[in-house]
Amino acid sequence: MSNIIFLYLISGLYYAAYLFLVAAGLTIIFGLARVVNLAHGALYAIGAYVAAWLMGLISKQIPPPLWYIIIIIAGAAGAAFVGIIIEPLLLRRVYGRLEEFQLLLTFAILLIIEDLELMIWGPYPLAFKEPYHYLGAVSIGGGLMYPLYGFVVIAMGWLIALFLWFFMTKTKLGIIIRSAAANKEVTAAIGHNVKSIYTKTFILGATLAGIGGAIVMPSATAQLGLGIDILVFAFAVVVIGGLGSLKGALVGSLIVGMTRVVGIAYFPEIELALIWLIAVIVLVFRPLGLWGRE
Amino acid sequence: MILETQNLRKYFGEVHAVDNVNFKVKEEEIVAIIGPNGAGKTTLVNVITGYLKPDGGKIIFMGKDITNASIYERIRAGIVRSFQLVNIFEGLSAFDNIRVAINSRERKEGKIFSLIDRDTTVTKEALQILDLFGLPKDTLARDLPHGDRKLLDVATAFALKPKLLLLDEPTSGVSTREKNKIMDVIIPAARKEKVSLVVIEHDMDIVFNYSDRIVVMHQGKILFEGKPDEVREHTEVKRVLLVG
Amino acid sequence: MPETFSNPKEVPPEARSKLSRRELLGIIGGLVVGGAIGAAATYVAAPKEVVKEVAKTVTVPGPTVTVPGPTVTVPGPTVTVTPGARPVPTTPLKIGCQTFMKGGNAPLGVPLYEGLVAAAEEINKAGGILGRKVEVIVRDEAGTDETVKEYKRLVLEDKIDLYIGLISSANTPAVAPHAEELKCLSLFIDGCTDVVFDVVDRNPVYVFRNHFQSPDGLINNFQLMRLYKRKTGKLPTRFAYIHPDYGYGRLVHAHARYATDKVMPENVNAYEAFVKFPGTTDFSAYITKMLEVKPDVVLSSEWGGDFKAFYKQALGYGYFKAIPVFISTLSHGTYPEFLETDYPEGIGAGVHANYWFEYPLLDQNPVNKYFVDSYFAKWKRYPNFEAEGAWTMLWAFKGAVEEIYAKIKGGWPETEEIVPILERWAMVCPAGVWQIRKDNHNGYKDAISGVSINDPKLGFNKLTDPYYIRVDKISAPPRWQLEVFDPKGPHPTATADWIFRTWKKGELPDGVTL
Amino acid sequence: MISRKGLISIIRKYPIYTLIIIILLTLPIYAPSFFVIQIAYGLIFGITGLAFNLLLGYTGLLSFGHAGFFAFGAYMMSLPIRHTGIVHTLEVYLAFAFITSAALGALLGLICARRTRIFFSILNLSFGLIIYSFFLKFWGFTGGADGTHVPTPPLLGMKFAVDKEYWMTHIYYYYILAAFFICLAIFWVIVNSNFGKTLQAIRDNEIRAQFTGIRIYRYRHIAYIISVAFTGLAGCLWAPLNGHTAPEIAWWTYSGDIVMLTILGGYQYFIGPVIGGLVFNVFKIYTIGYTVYWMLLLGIILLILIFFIPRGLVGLGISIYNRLTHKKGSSKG
Repeated sequence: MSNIIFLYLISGLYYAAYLFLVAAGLTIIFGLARVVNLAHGALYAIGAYVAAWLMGLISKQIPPPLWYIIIIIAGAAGAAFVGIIIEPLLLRRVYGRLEEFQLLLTFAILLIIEDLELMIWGPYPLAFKEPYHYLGAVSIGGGLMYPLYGFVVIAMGWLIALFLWFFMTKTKLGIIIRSAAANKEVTAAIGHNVKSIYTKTFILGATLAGIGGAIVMPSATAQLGLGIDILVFAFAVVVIGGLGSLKGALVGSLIVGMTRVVGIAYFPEIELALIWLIAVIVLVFRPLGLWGRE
Repeated sequence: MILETQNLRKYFGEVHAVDNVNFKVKEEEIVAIIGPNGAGKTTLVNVITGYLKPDGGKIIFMGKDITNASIYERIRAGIVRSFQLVNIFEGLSAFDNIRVAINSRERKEGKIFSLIDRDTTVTKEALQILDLFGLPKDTLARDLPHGDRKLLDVATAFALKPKLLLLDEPTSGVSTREKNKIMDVIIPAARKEKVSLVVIEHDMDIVFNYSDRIVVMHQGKILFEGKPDEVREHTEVKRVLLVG
Repeated sequence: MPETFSNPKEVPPEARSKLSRRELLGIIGGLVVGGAIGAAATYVAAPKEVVKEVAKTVTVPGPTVTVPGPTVTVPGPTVTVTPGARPVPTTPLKIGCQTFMKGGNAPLGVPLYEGLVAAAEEINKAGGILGRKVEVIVRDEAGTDETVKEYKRLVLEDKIDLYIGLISSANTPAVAPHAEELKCLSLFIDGCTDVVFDVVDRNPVYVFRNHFQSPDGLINNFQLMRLYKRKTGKLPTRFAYIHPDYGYGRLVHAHARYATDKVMPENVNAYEAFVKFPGTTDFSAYITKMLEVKPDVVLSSEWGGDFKAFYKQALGYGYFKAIPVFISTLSHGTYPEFLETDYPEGIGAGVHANYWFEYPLLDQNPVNKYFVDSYFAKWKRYPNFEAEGAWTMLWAFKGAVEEIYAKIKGGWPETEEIVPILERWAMVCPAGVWQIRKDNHNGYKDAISGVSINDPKLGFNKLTDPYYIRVDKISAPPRWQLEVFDPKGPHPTATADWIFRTWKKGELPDGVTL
Repeated sequence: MISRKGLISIIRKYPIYTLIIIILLTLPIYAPSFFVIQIAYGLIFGITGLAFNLLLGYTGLLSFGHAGFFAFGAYMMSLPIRHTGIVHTLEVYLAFAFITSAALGALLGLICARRTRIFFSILNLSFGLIIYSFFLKFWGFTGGADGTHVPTPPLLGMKFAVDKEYWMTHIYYYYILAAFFICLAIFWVIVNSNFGKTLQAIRDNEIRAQFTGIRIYRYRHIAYIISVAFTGLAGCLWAPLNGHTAPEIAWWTYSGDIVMLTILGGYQYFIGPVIGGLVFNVFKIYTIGYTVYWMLLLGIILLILIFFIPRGLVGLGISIYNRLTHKKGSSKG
């Protein structure tokens, strides 16, 4: 019996891993620019599409181990590229404006990117062929197997969480971003170009979402509507964990990941509603989320 | 005695912003509170008006203990305040700002099915207050010059027909000519309506020209209180005010 | 109109014009009075108890086609058009089509459009229907709401003469009532849920459908038992299910459960999951749960992009090794090239019990050969059952129009005249013998299921070792849904009701062998 | 009540709005039937917009879950019909939907009336998604993803023996028009009442409102109840017109549509959401019809809206109108 519980735990961690990547991006951007970026789901979808498309092209020519690095770079590059375009061109103009307009702008970007995906990659879902099975599976007792690639995704999630912690606390840019998040005026006063900090942060967030989309691709398909579906779950994570807090995003994604697994296994009827009930309960008792700040 | 605090205390960690203060206001009296920055003047007003919870002591207003009363109850009782950083309804006209206050006073701010424009009594009274304070009727609050915005802040408080009106630096950020103009509006209005005034003020001319009594605060304590001319000669007060 | 503002940073509006009390009353009065006048006008204008005269249905003595003996009617030369009393319009025949054109469901939906266009081009090449060229207008079958609104627009604004389409079992129950009310001849291809003609539209007039769903769930359920018996020598007892959470998934499940409870009373329903559809890309928790309950067999009805995500993840978990027999009713339903060669072999292959392009064998059924060759030539892909359904439906419509035209000597027939012909229409189509039943306007053809095998030459996984069951053995007999089945009763469809009442416990129904 | 002279003075003063009213009243006579149906949908979205804007424009609260309440109202009609099989006159369901939605608003209001800004938006997003997953998942009770068919109900107790097209374009159209005018009048009164002015005060400055003796949570809660109740009412009006209720109308992208149409119309104006509702619905239907890339078109229109006409169509209209009539006067905005 214990290996089944282990399998549940792992599939919960698996879901939490890439959900964290999307949520982390969302919360960093909100932490700094106070903008709720609905287009973040589209960046996840872009990462997925670019990875799926690139792998479809070159998976034959390059040796297997390289596949995984290629996927991550492709996803990250694709999302970062889109980030570089939309932040300075569109988002920068609404930082000072009313919340309604910021939300509406990111909603517009989400719609536009959804259709651009249709234009570029066509109506059908894109999928990889091999890499997911290349790593094969490991037996975990009781005749049960678990794909090694699952561990890769989970490891990727924790690694990036670690990197983010390191980046935010130890590197110069990280500290500047946090200081700008705390107080824009002071950061600008001591000579930092806040505008470029915004762009860099947005690209960091976009890259995270892109990687999230890319690493899931081997085990799933890139299809339209991907961005819209993942977004609402990323919102649940960010709301539970607290807007603007990376720690919150990590714990939030674990909570949502585990809730989904428990829901599917034992309460199939209310599996979907369960996540949102938790979000509402958290918001009732801790309006700013577990580690949110105003 | 309209207001009396009995060794009122409010601490922010080690900082004793209000340290066992016994502050008294008589009916129809205009009291000025002066003192260097951080003397606890604004904290005292915040505690009296319910914006901050006290850490100790009592507040007696017209014989009733209102130490733990809610903001809503204090306003119903007649304690109203204005703000140092102007707090007015930016998106509404000066006329509407006043009407909202009057409606709230008359307890009909929640009436859903009574058109505000058809309420002639409120309109008439609002217009009177606008004239009293010399404010234009239709310009939006946000478009008013700084002086008028300060006046509107006080006028909205005034429209609640308070018994005790606490003003937090009503003339700050305004030229001296404007300062006198503002006080020449507020003081007669208060006298006419028999409202006792507590004014936090830095400008010594204003303090000495317009107040009945002056209370000097320093590091959370009342250093001295008395008539304006007594305060003027008081050596200790001069040292504190000069050194600060 | 007084303006209001929510935040000072916004540009301030012009000083608003002051509204006097009189004007205020005037406006409110005007608005309310205007509404009242409008309502009164409707009350007076609308005729109350006058029932609009419905055209008398034309009964035409036509040849009844004996089903078992297949008369081969290859789509041959068109009938020569002689100008009759009512002139045949020269304007093109506008066909409205709705199907999934994008997203996870496109691999099933787009072939429907392609099959329809292939048939339309052949018909136009052969001179059209009674000389009228056929023109197809296609719209994306998005959510149920957009589909209903878009259908009304096709009928009312684009003024289509004929409607062919619909994939989702969520959309046909929604559109059918509107088709009857708007009196537009609507030939559904899929959206196969029996609920349409058993519950929602019990006496259909303007709505027909190429096939229906109950045989699909039943034959694939029997195929599960058959493959398990072939593999282990005994019948399975522990069943598990994973379905998309909408009409199709729910009814495949219902029929499978009714049949299994009858045939094997001691079966165990180990786990049933209904998954949000479309859009679920992470099945790891569902896979884990199924591995936990250790079922003998798993019946699924997942399909399209979501199904591909499912089976790839399942491969990683060694799911197909742990589960003795797995079948999805629609695994091979999308266009054949969609299911790549990494799909496991030797497990069940479901094609919605309708059609796999290699069967009936091309040399035995010239209609199938003609269809597969012309479809591949045009679209460079092999057709799926949706393409075959649309293709057959348009040829059936052409045949019916030409048959009634020959009877009434002239003029383009009214829809009310075409309907009785279609109601007893039978022909040999690419999938074999196909016949529409008068009482529920459903198309009937024998059900097919099979086993999965990789074909390196073709480059995709395909169906082999076909398993047939005659359709009348696994669906309710004629008029059952009108005379016996109670829509408000406990059973979801007429077939479920029929199984419950007529199948004996512990035995296979007659006509079904494992 | 209004003298002839008064009526003429109004027409002279507001030519555009009187023109719109006349067009709306006479529409079914000359317009193609599909267009009339879309205008009926637009009027219903207009009511939804007014209810939504009571929160956004007048109380400063942006909800991202109003599609959930809209769907709730629609289901309050389709569920009773589905389970009892009896089809009462529409007013029964409108009352039922209004009361249950008001109760829902009262319940949820307890939670979110104390929140503002982004926390209020996300809280409502969660409510909408919970409603969506309830309608989707409980297959037996709600019909799940397939939803439920809504037959044509009798209006004011009368059954009309006419075909559906005529019923939609003539009978039910005027019924919706009457309901629309009544809701418009009610919202006009609410917005211009003491309560409406108090809401705007709360929106502009919470601290000042508190220190003027206004219990801000109570009035926000009341505004929330009114908004949810009328959104539910609009949902119930929508059900017979659409003929079908499916859970996906509760999905959050439809809440995005409600926000979009309100801001498209101009949420700074009372009439903004109505114009937004009419224009948005017609625009969305005709773009879906003519291009597969309708989301792209919608996105671009939104960008134009945000950057060039932040004050919406009504704001644009008024500035053009002012520029035309007061050539010499400078006009801002």
